[in-house]
Amino acid sequence: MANPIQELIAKRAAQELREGEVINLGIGIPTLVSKYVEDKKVFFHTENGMLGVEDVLEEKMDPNLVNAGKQPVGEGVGSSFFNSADSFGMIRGGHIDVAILGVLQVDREAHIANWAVPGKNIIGVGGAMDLLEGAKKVIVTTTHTSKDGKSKIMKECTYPITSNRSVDMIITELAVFRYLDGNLHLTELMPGVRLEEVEKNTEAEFIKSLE
Amino acid sequence: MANPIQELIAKRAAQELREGEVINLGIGIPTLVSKYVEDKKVFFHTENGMLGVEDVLEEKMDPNLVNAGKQPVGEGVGSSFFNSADSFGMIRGGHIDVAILGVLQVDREAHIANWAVPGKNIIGVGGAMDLLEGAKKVIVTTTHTSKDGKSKIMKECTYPITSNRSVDMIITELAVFRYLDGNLHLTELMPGVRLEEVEKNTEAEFIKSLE
Amino acid sequence: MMTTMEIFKTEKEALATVQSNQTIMVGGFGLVGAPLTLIDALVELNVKDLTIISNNLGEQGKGLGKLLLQKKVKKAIGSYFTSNRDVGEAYQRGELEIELMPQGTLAESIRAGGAGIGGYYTKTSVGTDLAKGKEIKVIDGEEYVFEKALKADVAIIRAHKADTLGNLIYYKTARNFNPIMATAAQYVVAEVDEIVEVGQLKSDEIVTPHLFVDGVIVAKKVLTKEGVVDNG
Amino acid sequence: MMTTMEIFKTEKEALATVQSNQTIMVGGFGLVGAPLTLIDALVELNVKDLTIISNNLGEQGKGLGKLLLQKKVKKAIGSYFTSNRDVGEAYQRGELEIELMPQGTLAESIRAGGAGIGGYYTKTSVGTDLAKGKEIKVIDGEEYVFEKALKADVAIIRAHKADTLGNLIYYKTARNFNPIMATAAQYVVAEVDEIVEVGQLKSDEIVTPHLFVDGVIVAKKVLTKEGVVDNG
Repeated sequence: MANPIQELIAKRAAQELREGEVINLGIGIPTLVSKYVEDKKVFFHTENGMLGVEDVLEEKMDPNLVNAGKQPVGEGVGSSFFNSADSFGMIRGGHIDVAILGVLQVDREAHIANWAVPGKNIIGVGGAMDLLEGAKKVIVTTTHTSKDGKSKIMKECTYPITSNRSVDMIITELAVFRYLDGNLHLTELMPGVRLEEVEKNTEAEFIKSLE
Repeated sequence: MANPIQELIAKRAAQELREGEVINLGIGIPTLVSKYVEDKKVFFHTENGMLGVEDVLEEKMDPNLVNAGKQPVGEGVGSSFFNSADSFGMIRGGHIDVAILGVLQVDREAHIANWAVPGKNIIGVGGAMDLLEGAKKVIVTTTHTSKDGKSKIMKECTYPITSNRSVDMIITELAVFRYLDGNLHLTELMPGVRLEEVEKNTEAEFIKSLE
Repeated sequence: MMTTMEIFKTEKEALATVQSNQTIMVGGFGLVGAPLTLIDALVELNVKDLTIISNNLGEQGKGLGKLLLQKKVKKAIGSYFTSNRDVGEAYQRGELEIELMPQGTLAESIRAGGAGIGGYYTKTSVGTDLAKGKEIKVIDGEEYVFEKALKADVAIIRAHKADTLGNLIYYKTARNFNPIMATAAQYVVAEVDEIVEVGQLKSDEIVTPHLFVDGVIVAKKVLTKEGVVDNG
Repeated sequence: MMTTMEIFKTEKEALATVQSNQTIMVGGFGLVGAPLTLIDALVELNVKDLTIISNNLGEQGKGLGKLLLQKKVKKAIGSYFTSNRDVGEAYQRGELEIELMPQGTLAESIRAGGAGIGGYYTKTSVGTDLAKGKEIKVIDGEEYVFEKALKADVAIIRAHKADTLGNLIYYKTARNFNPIMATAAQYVVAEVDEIVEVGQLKSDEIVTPHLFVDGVIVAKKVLTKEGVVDNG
């Protein structure tokens, strides 16, 4: 069932991708991005060991051909398979152009937290830390607030951070932020969103740099 | 042109190999060993990136199919190719059963010197150090003395050593030595060789353990 | 490996040497590329206090998840246990030790173990809780964290085809951790869809050369769209 | 890599961005698997003070041996220079710096460079002259020597076939250092026997996925039984 907020965010993220880029999509909203690349030729990499991931029709699903979210995927022409050490060599080695990731929190220095919640039984990190170290550009796609209405764009992450590296861009259903020169810049309001809404729902300070 | 001394040493070395073993052959006398394995099924590994090396007839030689000595070789049934990092992973990781190597010198602690001669323009080490660290068993094949008649089995190597690791066995045209419990043991005289000849031509102390 | 590769008829024979307190690598990403037949055999063995190195501990009650429920796992080393909630519960009850690693670090440490590398430096996890207590080294002005190689007594892996020498090829994303685990254990058994004659696998397409493999067995449990089913 | 792979008509275009003082990885084991066309183009370039990372510096007057004779090489990093006696002579005359590494360490350092590993510990060379001045670390009771990753500005490599995306496969032992060098440089050009349509190389047999490759060119110089000859 398509969630219109998630689809909106994914569609906006897809606009950031450029012809020929190699993209790694995280679990959740990022996975939806591939639907919106249209006729741009980009290449999707998945950390379990494949380059050339495509969407797949249900009748063609193969249980042994999956992405990092363990969802069945398709195999584009010119795709290739490799082991997990080689796959993370590509990630850490700087060979992935863009990683699009979900987060639990992101702070004013664009550090993200997306792998652990203190006191909860979440014992998993997966490839998130590697992608943050290695991808040339990291885009965060997230709802602006959590279910209880609190801003996910916070002064400081209260959950454990995923990396020292700041992400490059944050896309929510309300706005687009870029992290430049040590500051979060609000560069875009999503269609129909007023500045006050963004201000009200964003805990971290940001600079207004609307284009 | 077959050199009978070299052939004799190679033939004796081949007797040490056991069915199913994976063997890496160095340059020089070791390369000759493959001729003498007869119907024992062993597998030759070469560090430039191949498992399943076989001898090749001249008319079938392929300039892009070579061993570590850059000599054309054949491709056995079930052979495989891999890159040099993976090949040395096999070596360092302990996946090679036996390495047979040539030496310039070997000392009473079975350390070998085979990669450098002080004052001479020899600037190469190749895979020798890796093989000494990684191979489960190392056999040295060498003429007993150098061209000027000096013993190659010395009290102490005067050339730079190749590894801290002691080799397991030394095979020359005069004798076979094994390194056990910190001592060189003379375990075998080559056919027609008298003990005195070995004593005269061996500078390092050894224990007589003839079987 | 041993010098002669064995083709096993039963999974019990294939795992005859497994003992309590051993470290066992298990291939797969979730159930994809996991050696489901050998995992079931492991569950049946009368052993305990195993250390399991695997990306996940299967799913709830499936794959390695069964081994966990039998309390045969002392410690799990992997990157993502969230998908099996039994893991978190066993951990909270103090019945299970966990060593959580970034997925790339897990893969690299296994590769290092197989390739005779003692340890290495990665930027991954620097500045995070997972780097706490670990050595940091500055290389060319950047911080890296030291990670040690991982090795195991036994690796059970999943491949697509084996030849009778033990050469292996893999199927699509069922490759994942399997080829690297094949290099990093004393004793390696591969579960495959098919065993073919030597020469049937092309020398340029072999992913795991036979020198890494001690035994092979044909899979009796396979992953299908309908879940895990018995094979033939 | 750049985001779009280029198919070059001339080797001069392929190397248009190469500059003096750069570090260049060159594939091959001797002349086997060496990018002979691109090496010849490198010889023609008006550049100097190059650092060359390659197992050998070709043979006397052949392959990289030509580049040496032109005095364009400031430093050579490799494992075996004995087979080209010009190397020793240039070194003795003080015209060439040499960094000699065990072959496995050379290969591993290149792989590390491509895989985002800052450095690693190997037992190889411990206790020898090649470990002098290097950090030693004891891991599980054994001594290891620290080795740093190697990276380059440019890699010129030799493959067998490329598809139009830049995926590569290799020919027999001409594979050697080529796939790892493809991962470890900012700019990677592959010289190949043939460029085929996308889809012609099977997804399971591709050795170098296209994300590593910036450009390809069809080989004009090839190694045959009769030596290096012009191709067609």
